[in-house]
Amino acid sequence: MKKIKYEDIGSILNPLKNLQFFARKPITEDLEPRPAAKIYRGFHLNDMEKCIGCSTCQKICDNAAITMVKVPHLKEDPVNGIKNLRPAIDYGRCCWCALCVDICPTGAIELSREYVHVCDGDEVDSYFILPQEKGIHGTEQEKGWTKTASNDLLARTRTDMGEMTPEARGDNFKEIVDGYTDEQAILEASRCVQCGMCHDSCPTHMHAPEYIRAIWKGNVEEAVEWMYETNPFSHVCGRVCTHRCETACSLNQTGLPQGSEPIAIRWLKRYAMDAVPHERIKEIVARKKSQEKTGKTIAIIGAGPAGLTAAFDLVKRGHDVQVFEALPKGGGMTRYGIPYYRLPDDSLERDIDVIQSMGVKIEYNTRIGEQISMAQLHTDYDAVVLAIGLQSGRSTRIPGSEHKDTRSAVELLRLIGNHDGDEAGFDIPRTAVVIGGGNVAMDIARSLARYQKQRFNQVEIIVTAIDELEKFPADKEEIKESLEEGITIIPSRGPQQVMIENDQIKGLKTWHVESVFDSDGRFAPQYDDSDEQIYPAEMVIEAIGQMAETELLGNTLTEQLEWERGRIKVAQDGSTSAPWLWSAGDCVNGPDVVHAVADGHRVAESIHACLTGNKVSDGKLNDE
Amino acid sequence: MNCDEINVWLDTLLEEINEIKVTRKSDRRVRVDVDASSLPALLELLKGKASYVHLSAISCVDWPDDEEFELVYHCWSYEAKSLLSAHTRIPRNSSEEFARYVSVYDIYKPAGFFERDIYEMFGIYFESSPFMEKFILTEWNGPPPMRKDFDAEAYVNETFNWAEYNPDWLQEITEEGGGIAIRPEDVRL
Amino acid sequence: MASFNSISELLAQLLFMPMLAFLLGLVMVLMYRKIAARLQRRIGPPFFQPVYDIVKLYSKDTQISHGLIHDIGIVVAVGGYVAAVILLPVPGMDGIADKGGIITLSYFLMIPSLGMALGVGQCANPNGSIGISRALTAMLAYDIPFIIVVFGVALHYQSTSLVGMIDYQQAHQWGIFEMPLLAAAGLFALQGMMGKHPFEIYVAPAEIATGPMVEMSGKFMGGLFVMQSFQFYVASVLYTSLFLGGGANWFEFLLKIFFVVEIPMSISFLFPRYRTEDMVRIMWKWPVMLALIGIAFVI
Amino acid sequence: MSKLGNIPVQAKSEKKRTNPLARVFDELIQFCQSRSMFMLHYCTGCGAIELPPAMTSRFDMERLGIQPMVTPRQADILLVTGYVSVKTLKRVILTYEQMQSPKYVIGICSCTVNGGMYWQSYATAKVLNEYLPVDVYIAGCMPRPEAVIMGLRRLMSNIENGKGNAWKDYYERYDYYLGNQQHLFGDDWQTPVDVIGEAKFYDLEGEETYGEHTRTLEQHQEPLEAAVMRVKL
Amino acid sequence: MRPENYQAVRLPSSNEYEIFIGPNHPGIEGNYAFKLRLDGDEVISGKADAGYLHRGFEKLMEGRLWIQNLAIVPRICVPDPVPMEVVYSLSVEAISDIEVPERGQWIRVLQMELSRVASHLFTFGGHAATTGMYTPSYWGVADRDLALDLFEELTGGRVYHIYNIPGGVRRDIPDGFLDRLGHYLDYLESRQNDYDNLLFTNQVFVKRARGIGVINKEQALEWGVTGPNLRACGLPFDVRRDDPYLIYDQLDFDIPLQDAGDALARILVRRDELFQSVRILRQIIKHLPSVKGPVRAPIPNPLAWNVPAGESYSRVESSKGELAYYTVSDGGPKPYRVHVRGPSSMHAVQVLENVAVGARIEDVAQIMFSLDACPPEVDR
Repeated sequence: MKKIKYEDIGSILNPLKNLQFFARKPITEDLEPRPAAKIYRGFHLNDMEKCIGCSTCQKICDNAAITMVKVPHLKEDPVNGIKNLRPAIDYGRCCWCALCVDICPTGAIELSREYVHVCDGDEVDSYFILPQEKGIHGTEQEKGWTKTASNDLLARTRTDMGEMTPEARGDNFKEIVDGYTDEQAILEASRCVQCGMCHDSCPTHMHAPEYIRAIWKGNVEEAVEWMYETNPFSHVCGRVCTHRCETACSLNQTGLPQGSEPIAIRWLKRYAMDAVPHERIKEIVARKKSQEKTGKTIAIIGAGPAGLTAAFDLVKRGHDVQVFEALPKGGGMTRYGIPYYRLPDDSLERDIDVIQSMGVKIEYNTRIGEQISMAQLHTDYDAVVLAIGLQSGRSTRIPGSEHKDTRSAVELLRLIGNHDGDEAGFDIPRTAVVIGGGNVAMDIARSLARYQKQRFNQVEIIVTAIDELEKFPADKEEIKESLEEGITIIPSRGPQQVMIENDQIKGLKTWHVESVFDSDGRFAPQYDDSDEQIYPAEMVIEAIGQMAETELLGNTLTEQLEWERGRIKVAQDGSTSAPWLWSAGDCVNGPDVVHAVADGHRVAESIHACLTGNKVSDGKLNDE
Repeated sequence: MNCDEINVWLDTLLEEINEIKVTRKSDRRVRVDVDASSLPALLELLKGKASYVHLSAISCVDWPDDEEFELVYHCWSYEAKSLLSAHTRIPRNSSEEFARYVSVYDIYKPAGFFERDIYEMFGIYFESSPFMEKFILTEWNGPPPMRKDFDAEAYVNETFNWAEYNPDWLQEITEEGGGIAIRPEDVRL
Repeated sequence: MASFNSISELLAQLLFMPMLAFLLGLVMVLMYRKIAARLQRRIGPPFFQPVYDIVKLYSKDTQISHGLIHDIGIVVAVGGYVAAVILLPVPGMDGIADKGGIITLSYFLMIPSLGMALGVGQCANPNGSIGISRALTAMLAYDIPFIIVVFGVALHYQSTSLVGMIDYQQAHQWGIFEMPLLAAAGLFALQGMMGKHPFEIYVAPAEIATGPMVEMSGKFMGGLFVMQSFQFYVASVLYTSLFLGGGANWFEFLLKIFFVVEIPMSISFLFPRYRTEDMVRIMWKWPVMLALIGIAFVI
Repeated sequence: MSKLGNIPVQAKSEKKRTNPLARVFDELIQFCQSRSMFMLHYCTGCGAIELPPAMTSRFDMERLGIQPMVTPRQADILLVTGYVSVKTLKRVILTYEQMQSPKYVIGICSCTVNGGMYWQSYATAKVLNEYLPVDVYIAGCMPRPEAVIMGLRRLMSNIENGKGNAWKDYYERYDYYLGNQQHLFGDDWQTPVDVIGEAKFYDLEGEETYGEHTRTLEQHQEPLEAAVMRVKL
Repeated sequence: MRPENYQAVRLPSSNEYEIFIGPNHPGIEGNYAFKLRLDGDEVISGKADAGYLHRGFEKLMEGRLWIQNLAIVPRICVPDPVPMEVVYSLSVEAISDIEVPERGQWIRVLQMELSRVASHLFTFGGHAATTGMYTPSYWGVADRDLALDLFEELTGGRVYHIYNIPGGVRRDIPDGFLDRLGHYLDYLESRQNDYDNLLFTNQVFVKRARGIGVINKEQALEWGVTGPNLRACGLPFDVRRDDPYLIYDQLDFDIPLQDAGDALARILVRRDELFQSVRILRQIIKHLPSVKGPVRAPIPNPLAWNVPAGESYSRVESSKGELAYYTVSDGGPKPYRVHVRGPSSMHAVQVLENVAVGARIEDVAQIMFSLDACPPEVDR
């Protein structure tokens, strides 16, 4: 580099050397705008199909430039986490920082390379736009700043949680997962973008965003308070919920190169419930109890999630509630259907204890229809809730299914649930085939596997179902863990016959399934009988669905009520055609804890409204 | 004076000035907590004896919960290549118009600017500074805006209007039954 | 005695010469801006830009006047140049050049600055006042060498008539060859007279917000734009007449005046401006010295 | 005419034009006005950083006949480049009122439309066209020089088509603008320009020229004295 | 009908009067005002009048999330925004103990130096224009614009890059970027002669700049002058060298010095600094491809990011001088307090007020531009 000394006085002629620029071309650009750089941050684009309306962009926007607009003609699908809200951008605020692009969970919002927008003074409305696939002026525009793995601001992977290895858990019924530690929970909670998809998709509309926020703040008591707003079975749901929230979670995205896992909402719930001492939870919950008594009495049949939730809600509002339970302990299917390794008994006990602490009275070992008749209840109580659940398993009705060793999964699980630890309550077969691909099938298979491991130190269980593996109703984790525990899963097989020799089951004959549904979408499996296989088994377990036992109603009532496909017909609010009778839970909706809880709330709401005279109770069903 | 000497010197300082706490955060960053009454003496010593000739900044932090202002004097030594931040706390005097403290303009000239800034933004009157008049906020009549109890957003919403847009596409959507669902101010974190 | 024909011809010339000067001046303004653009590596204004500017300025709805003297000042400033124009012979037209001569012309050339001073003085804007005081100082600075040059030239040709000088040069030799030192000094004075860098002390945006022009708007500004185009024309024709032998025909004439005016314009964009006292010092030093030596040679 | 002003305002004759060439003449004037715009050299906010590139060699505004001018007297366009703090807004209004009609305002950047990224700030005005009539807005934070030039071209075509008339709105709805100004600056806000007098002069009085706010102004206004200059020559 | 700015003020002493330079004045850098009391041409006293660009940044930042503030910090100094982003990121990283990956650090330095080049080119033009020479500003801005093109390619934004983020930078450099950067540096070096001829060795310019706005060593230290202005007074202090951050200690560069402390010395220091930056950029071009790894350390979800309680004082050398952020976190999602120490808050106020005394009115603008004052840093 040429050095210029301060002392140089310069020259009068030096500048004249630049007269050479007469001979040089100007460097002026063309008047028309140049194309911007490849990653230019110009006006917004939004892929309307990809966008799920989570409003995360709105939250990150530092200029409050984004308004969420409801676009009615778009799909609204809370179960899959799609709202028909779309971001509209105010260019009177936007600063084109592209944080919205970087934070977008789906990568729908992007910036284009278009940068010229000019309008007259009275056309300021054009500054407020609803970005779409095309640019601000409706022309095709190239993409500028888009989402890449490196500028993605969201933490896409779940915080790892400690759990037992398949070897360690294979022969016992200890709970598999450890649960989050404080740090892990806060880290996991911090991933949440507060979109509320979980809230919308949850059957009971738990305030997940709020309690996740509370957990992130380190305020677990607040979290628990939020949970008890909507769910008195938070211990249970924190472990075994079907977590539709996680399916709907904005972060549950496929198609991003960096991958994206949903927030572990269920585990966070479990963490918060475990982090607060039991007595403290009771105190927190008791705050919400109404001080005034209404004097109304309600009978609830069945101490499962639906019944107890209804009881909890009604007690909270000052009613007297009496719960009748046929079995010696409460919890219903959560106790008698879910194995200990998924839901330890003490969690359930704690939930029930909280509910009882609110003043719910439960009478165990009382079977309605035998000890007390429905008519009796009708006269003694202002309202009756039928929350009896689905106690018996459906049968495949294939030849041999009536054999005594062809058992239903529900029945076996109940037996297991009635016994402690190593005792099963029935003879453990050396080999078994489970028919069905749902969570119940996995539960019984894995329970049996544990017993087999204890007794014989080997696992010989086959789970077979007519669905393809991807379409199994069971949770992906369940399938993964089953496989880890040595269970064989054979998808796309239709059971044809239970092979019986000498009154002993020898195996199950199956055919390959070509298709499950016909062209109209009806269930009509097509089999390929050339591909026949027989799986050896000492016991065949059917886990293809459950049904309710409704004998307790008695003949008169059964005739009075309206029925629909073998279930009592109920209105949206759970009321039956009898004005004093409500029905809730699995017996109405099919098996699912959180649905049962939601049902419990609905029924309680309806009963409360009815009993306090806010709503005419007569002919509710017909009114709808 | 090199780095080590200054460290030694700082240690002896502990004995000279009352209630002083020295924390070494790294090679080049020293934090000193000092009582408000001793601060000017400390700065005098720092400049005169310890080569901290450059006052980089004076920062003020408002701690309304403690009813205190924290003043931080960042001094840089070109020789020792270290930055000494002297923290002190003065009462907030919420009931009166100003909190009061002494100016260090006679020690460090740049203090004039920073003290004036703090005077405007936080309402701390620095005795004997020649610049105690408005500079940036000459046309502002409200309370000192940087105080935590001044809510800028509320003030703005009260004072200013916002543009109201009603573009065609929004009208169409409204006719369809949609429309604005969540306004940005509803989701401020 | 002037016949009726010659009178009407004279009147036609008096009308036509300023118009011609204005048009050529506009082209020179355009050239000035184009030169700037070229040196600054850009394209520059379109061809009719000077016209657009002037029409626009005259068509402004608001015209703020600062009183009668302000109005008169501008008229005087432009009028001074118009008067100068008719004293400058062009090919085929002498106007009243043979009657006025170079001394009258020198006086006329001071009028615009004084007119401006008159007008700006009414504006009560300190920047304008500073500007005009600088403009007058600048005039003082360049007028000394200019007068010496004019004196020297007149001495050389033994005439004060521009027509005579041009005839002499066309018959003999260009003045620039006969008195190169005076021509060089003249070039300095020209730069100063046109108010171009490095002697552009009074139109200093960054210092005094364009000085005299600060309160000028609308048609007054337009008047200054017109004045500028006359200024370019007058300066270039004067120099051409004194040292380059005027123009025997229009082609030659145009070539010469555009060449002359191009020199200060090109230099202008390569220099900053001097301070006022530097300008005075330099103007009174080098050009004066050159001019005096030139006169010595002439004598 | 003007109560306040010590300097008379002159305007073109408002007489009904009967000359058949008047239309052509008007069009010529509009054309020249659109081809020659002097913009005021006032950097009100951060968007001003893109003006030097737009003015200089790379994008060369002079191609369009646009050049910077230093005083409001000579300028035709006021570019409000981004946010205006309340303190600046006062100066912007003073400047605007001193510009000579026809005059144009271009609002550049987000901030002039709805507060931009300083929407939370206690110190900046949010919606520019509450205080001044705006002719053209250019979107961006900040707009690139090309966008600025496109905006200026938009203004040019507006002027050429006789549409750039926002400045008349200032006279026609002076009460509205004054009211917003008073809301921000206090009731004693007063500028040295007698806008109402000018409105009368241009025959641009509208229904909203007068109102409650102009009455407030009348109560508070003090006559301006011509300042005496003492400059040593 | 007189602009308020130009209203003359009568003073008791008959020859004195006051004028304003700014806020609407071509001789002022940005929206800023300088009130002068003159006796004839000579400045008797000057008083800065700031606040025209005041937005209350520090208050705004307290109301926004840590990450949202990224978008707002570059606005504090418009001509040289990169150091603002970097120093803010540095201060957040210091509080929350985030280690920037090495590649991220190199890219940050690349931007810082490119920004310095752009800013200095801009200043040359501005400085020359105050003396009445506009050609350098046409050239300088156009050449700066080429640097902005590179920025646009690298960061997606021309002026406000919003590219640095706590933890590193948002994206990796695009393919072929370093080649184009290299071409740009070649071009700059080829232009050096033109600039030298036109500006730095132009006799008239040198004459005008010499002896204007002299600051001597003692005054410089007393008034808190930093950056190129300090180095023009003969004091070789540079934050990059004295208090190294990022990877500046791995780079080889000189600190240009001048002794005179006037406008000429300052512009010469800037000229030399520009070519030192070119030298640094060349080293980066050579070295960067061998630095592998990510450009960004992961940060928590920005919507739920509580920076741990703490404080930091981060300093960098911007093109104007020492730039520092004092950041305090109370462990919340938003900063508790951010104090911006812009270099111009000294240069444009106290230094300018002191240096202007005794200067002539024609040099006031030059003094301000030679100090490279950036008003938004004062107002914030």
